[in-house]
Amino acid sequence: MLRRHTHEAVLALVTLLAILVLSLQSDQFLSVANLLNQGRLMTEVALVALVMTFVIASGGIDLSVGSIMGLSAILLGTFWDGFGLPLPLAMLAVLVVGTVCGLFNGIIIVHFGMPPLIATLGTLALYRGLAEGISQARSVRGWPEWFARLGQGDWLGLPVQVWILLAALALAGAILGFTRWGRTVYAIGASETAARFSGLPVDATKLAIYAVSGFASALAALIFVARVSTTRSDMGTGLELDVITAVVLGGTSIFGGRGTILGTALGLILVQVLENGLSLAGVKGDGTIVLIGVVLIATLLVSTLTERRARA
Amino acid sequence: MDIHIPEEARQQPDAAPPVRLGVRGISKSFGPVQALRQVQLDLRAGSIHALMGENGAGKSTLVKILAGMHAPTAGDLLVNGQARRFASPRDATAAGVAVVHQELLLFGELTVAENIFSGHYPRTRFGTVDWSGMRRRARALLAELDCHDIDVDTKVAALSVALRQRVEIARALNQEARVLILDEPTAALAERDADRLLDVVLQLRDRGVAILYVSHRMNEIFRIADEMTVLRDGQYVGTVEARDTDEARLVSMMVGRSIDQVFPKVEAKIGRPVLEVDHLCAGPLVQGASLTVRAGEIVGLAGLVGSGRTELALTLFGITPARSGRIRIDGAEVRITSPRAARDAGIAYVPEDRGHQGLVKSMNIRENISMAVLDRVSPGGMLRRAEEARIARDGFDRLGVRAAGIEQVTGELSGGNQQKVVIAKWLETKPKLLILDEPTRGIDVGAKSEIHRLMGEMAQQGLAILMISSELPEVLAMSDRVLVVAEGRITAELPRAQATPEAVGHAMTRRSDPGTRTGGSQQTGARA
Amino acid sequence: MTDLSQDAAAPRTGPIRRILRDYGHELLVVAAIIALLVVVGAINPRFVSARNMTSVFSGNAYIAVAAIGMTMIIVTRNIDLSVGALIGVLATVSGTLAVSGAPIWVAWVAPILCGALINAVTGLLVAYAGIPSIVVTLGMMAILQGGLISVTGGAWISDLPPEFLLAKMKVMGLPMPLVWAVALTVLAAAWMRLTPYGRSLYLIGGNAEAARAVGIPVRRRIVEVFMIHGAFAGLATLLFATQLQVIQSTTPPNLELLIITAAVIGGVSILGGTGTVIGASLAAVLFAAIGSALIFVNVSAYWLRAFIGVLILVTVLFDVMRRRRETRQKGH
Amino acid sequence: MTQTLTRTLPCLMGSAAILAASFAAPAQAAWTGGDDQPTSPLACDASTVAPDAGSYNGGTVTGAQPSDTLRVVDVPKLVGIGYFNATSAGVAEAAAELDGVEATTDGPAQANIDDQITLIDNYITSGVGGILYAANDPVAIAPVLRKALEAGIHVVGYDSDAEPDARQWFVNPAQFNGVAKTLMDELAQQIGADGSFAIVTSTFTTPNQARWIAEMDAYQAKCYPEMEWLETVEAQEDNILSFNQAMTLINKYGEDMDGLVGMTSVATPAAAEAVTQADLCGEVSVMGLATPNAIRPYIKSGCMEDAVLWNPVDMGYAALHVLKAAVDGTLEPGAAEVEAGRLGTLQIINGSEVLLGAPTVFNAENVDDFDF
Repeated sequence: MLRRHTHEAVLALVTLLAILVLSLQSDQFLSVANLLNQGRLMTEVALVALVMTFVIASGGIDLSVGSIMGLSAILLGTFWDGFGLPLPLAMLAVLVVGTVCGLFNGIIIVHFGMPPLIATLGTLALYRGLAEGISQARSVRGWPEWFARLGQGDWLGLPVQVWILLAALALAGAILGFTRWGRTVYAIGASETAARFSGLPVDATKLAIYAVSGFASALAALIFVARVSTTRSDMGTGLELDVITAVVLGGTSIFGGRGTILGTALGLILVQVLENGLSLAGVKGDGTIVLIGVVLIATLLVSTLTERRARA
Repeated sequence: MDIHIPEEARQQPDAAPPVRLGVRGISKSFGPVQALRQVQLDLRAGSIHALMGENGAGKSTLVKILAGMHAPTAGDLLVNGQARRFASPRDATAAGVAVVHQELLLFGELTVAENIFSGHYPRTRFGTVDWSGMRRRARALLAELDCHDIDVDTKVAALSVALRQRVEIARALNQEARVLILDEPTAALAERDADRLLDVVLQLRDRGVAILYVSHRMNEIFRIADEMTVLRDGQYVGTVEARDTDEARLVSMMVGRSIDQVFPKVEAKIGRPVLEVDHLCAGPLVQGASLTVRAGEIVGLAGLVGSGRTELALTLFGITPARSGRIRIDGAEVRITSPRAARDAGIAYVPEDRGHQGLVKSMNIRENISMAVLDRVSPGGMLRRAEEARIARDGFDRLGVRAAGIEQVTGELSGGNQQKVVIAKWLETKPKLLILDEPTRGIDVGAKSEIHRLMGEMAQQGLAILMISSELPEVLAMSDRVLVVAEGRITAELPRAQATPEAVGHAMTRRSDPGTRTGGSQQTGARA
Repeated sequence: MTDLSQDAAAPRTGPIRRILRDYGHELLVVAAIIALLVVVGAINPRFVSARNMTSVFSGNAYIAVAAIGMTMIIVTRNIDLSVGALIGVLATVSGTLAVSGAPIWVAWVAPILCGALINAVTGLLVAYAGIPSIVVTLGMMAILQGGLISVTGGAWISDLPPEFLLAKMKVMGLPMPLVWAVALTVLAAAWMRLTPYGRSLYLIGGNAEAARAVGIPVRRRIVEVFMIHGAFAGLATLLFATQLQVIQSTTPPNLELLIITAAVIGGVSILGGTGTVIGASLAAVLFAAIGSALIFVNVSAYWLRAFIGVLILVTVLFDVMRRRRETRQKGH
Repeated sequence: MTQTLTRTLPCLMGSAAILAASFAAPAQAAWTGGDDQPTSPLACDASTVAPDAGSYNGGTVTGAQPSDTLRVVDVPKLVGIGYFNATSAGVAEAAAELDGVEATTDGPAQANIDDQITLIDNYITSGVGGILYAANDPVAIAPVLRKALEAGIHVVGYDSDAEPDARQWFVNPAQFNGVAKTLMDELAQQIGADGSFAIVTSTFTTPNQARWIAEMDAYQAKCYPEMEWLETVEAQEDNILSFNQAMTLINKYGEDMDGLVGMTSVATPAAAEAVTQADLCGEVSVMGLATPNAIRPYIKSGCMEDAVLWNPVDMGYAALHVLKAAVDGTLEPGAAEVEAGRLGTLQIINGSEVLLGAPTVFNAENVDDFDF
């Protein structure tokens, strides 16, 4: 058990250590209000990272998530304000568009055999370009109260999006860990050919993963728009790097075949704890970025070396 | 049992060719695992030395030590009588040792010429890579190997396995090797290509090259080798001269006991037709194939590499769906568009390339065995671990997989045990037809006979088996009926009684014009 | 068996086909640049004026130079996401030295050496610790980016001595960045094509295991390639940071993606083992030409990124289809 | 042959797509300022209308706890550009002057709304007494600022505003229409009332720049109808990009362009550099917003006549003074003016905006008097 989850163990230790040290630096750090608030702030990245775990575990990568988020945000404004659709319908339409964007990634990767890194590098530019082109630099504001609650309100004492996040976390964890689809993802990541020759639905699964990645990005866009109550075409810029950092820090192998939702959750928590805790301890933002870079490399170094020793 | 023949006994006073490479008491351990213990052998100029042993006996480790890729923990390598250390492949090359590795170590995106000279480029007088000289010399080298049909400017990725092998040998020759090591060079070759290769090896021997030849194929060994060294479990068992030994003795040295029957064919009751194929077409290599396989019957599918035999299997299995033609299972027509549809129709396929297609090597035995029946162990999508483990244990026991348990990672298993896991996986789907593609390739003799025994048992239980094999003896010994494939069609059907090597061999080449075939068979010898 | 008539019949690839095959992608980018020049030049002749051509060919020179190193990295089947941040750090190093009164040549050499040194760390982590390069460089990017702002506090460097401003100098009437980019591209291309060392990068990217077997010290070489790439980043910095009289402590957003995109559109395969630096440099010119053309034909810059995206997708799509056909040929 | 063809296709298609789109896409949409607010061009002559103090429309802070030292965090749009280095220097200067005030500057590395919001949120949790901000997006930043007000934290903006009710006061460096008038008048003086000009801005979405351009558009239509507005291009907040874009504009229009206007403190010196390198000093005038240090060489070399900007050091300085006054209760809703240390008394307009004053014009005479 431990041998298979060395990385998660290392990571859990680092996270605990970070929490311990940081709580000594600031009284507010471990307060309930702060922790809940951190949950609110990390929701968008976390939602996308959960799905990215599937993408990377299947041996792929999706760099276009930030751009899909930007495009979705812009389209929400266009559908609602421009076309005059009722807001719930506009939200639904945006989720569909996000899914279609993801599906398009999937199609060029699966059916045209493009390497995922390059395919999504292309769509990263394409979707962002569409967002900029469609928005023509206009923002849409004045969202109704009920919509803003999605990003700013509470429900049963927890921020609304934290509920969504918890549900997504449980769902992703269950699917990757306990279902046929999760097993299929791992098999594809470890050896796509062998998975195909075992009669597993390789193409359909990959298409679905990229489509869900697009869906998650669109959902994150809805929550983000609700949180900041405006739409901008530059929303989600650089999101892909934050997401990949969390997933890789969480122990998902960039070559596929390995990774857990638990690891990704720990990775997300560690990054958030560092950002928040260091800020509360009076470290400036740029110092925090450096430290996250160091932690990323150091954690992977430790777990690679530990594993290598365990194997020797 | 020590069959080591004393040095002096073999020495014929004036004819003894010099020892080019001497291996003296070589041991190698990886952590606590002792991979090689006290191995010794002599490679002499103008002589072929066969290295034999079951999988895991340490052959590849020895080859890697001689290639400079591993450093031995103890022992000496003598090059022309002087002790040398090979700290890197470069040292081995400098000492005149060249290796043709089992998994062809080539650069697919680079041209044939560059592959031959990779790492040892010819230089111009300015010290830069001499491209035109390189192309010229590459052509000359290939001509020496009787290989006139390769354009030295094509990418290696576009060549067939047989031609790639030729490129590897040309690379070894270019280094003016005095010692040439060939690690299972014919494992991936059809009979005919293997023959051509053996001719090349003999030619090199006549030029005075000392050759170490690693192979499982007894007939090849006895055809070319002057002496043989056998390893077992990393131990040096002994060295014998070819003329003093026979197959049975060699096998007993390898497995440590005597084996009476390598191919224990059991008779099974042959029932109604399970698979009926009518004018199947797909891609360039399946051109209107028709065949029938009955319950309890083992049908051998023979043909040259590139004849379309694997492609036929891939079409039946839905990897490359049929363009036209009909497939009936148990009399009912089925459309097979994917491996999943094939599985649902009752077709199972144990593929040719075990490491890539058969297994997910980083996953354990349980996960591999359940892979083809995942939907059955996950009603509603949720995996039932207990059910999965039960199924895996069943298959594990039934096939007699030798491993620490069902949680062992399959990449750590020997070839024979890996193959058993793949077969167990497909038997779990309760197939009506089992297609076995090269079921014993690269598997040691012990495991080979076990697989053959299993095939017999499965046939007895009423399974229809279609077996593809490049080893004619295997096809002839195991099949109730032999079908010969050439150019995508079934060109001959021979009942067991009539299936002689001559008849099958003749049918394999019958359709094509022999004159163009000599060159052309190479070009088409590709895997899709 | 040996038969001379057969030997004569051995298939050969003629020199023209060989050039088309080896440099097809590069010729293609040239064709695209020429097509763009002709069409936009017809719409607005000022587009092909000497002055605008100078801007087009030298404006993205630093991207071309950085893309040379990136091409080498990608050829060995690695990637570097930290190069944009690295260029920012090196610019500050160079500029600080230039205003500190150190000899100008020190300010010029320092970024090249620092680039190599910083990337040596990356290379060591990739080659010896076995962490995938995409992860190491993601971390390095954060460290360099955050570190730079921590140290400088975001201050600009101004009052640069005029003799430091390399990019403003001219050689025989040609702008220095253009001369450098051409010279470095030709040198690097010749090096990668004509030296065994250069070829070894293709061997490593094509099949690392096989490269080891033919005697190439793969790990050491990967560290070296990262260092060479760092030195090219240093050279790119010199062209980048000396165009104006001030040095900003941030680099253009997504600079690393632009450099990777140039390498990819230039024909280097992300799967390793193919591609030349000439293509990468030409792609950088193509970007500059497109950026300029958009202004000349009055296309809203809003759509620029969408075009680049389509360009990447279409280029790679055709590359993938070509490869497929080549591999299928063997089964004809 | 087919092989070469398929290789040629992608790039040709790429070029074709660009050309096709060139006919489909309009060069630029009408200027709206990005927020669809109406423009209010000033009168063409020098007559000024006294700005209206209006009634207070800012937010209110609730539950503020008085404490001995006031901890203030200053969150600019981004760190790493000269302009905001100057504002934070002003904040530091005021902090040194005022008793019991500690101020730090911390901002995102890129002008990213999410990073800025997260940063402010963390400072709310850590319990600062006051927040100074320059918003990357007026609407996006509002919720977190409202949260700060509710947590008893005093909030004052500068440079770029948020929605009025999300902060108490805003230090307005200069009114949008005032900046537009100064820029256009200076430009007209240099290139004539029938000259042609182009603009280099950061992005079309950046709020201040978008509003200035909208006001300039309106003012030009009203007062200089003969002037020709050639086009506007984006160049981020990036030196090199600004330089390249300016160069391309020069190449495109040649002698048909009389003036180049930089809308950011980054774009203006880059445009001056482009004109210098193109040897067009005196033929193409460069104007715009810029810090004196960045444009000093060009003014000295005679390639640039003048540039417009308020003093960002003063702006940061004033912002902290206003915050301190709000904390101390000396500045209350409805006030018409506020004391700001060495700057003296500043006027309050539009309900809750503190007007820094008219923009300064830097030229050869006064450029050496400033250092920021």
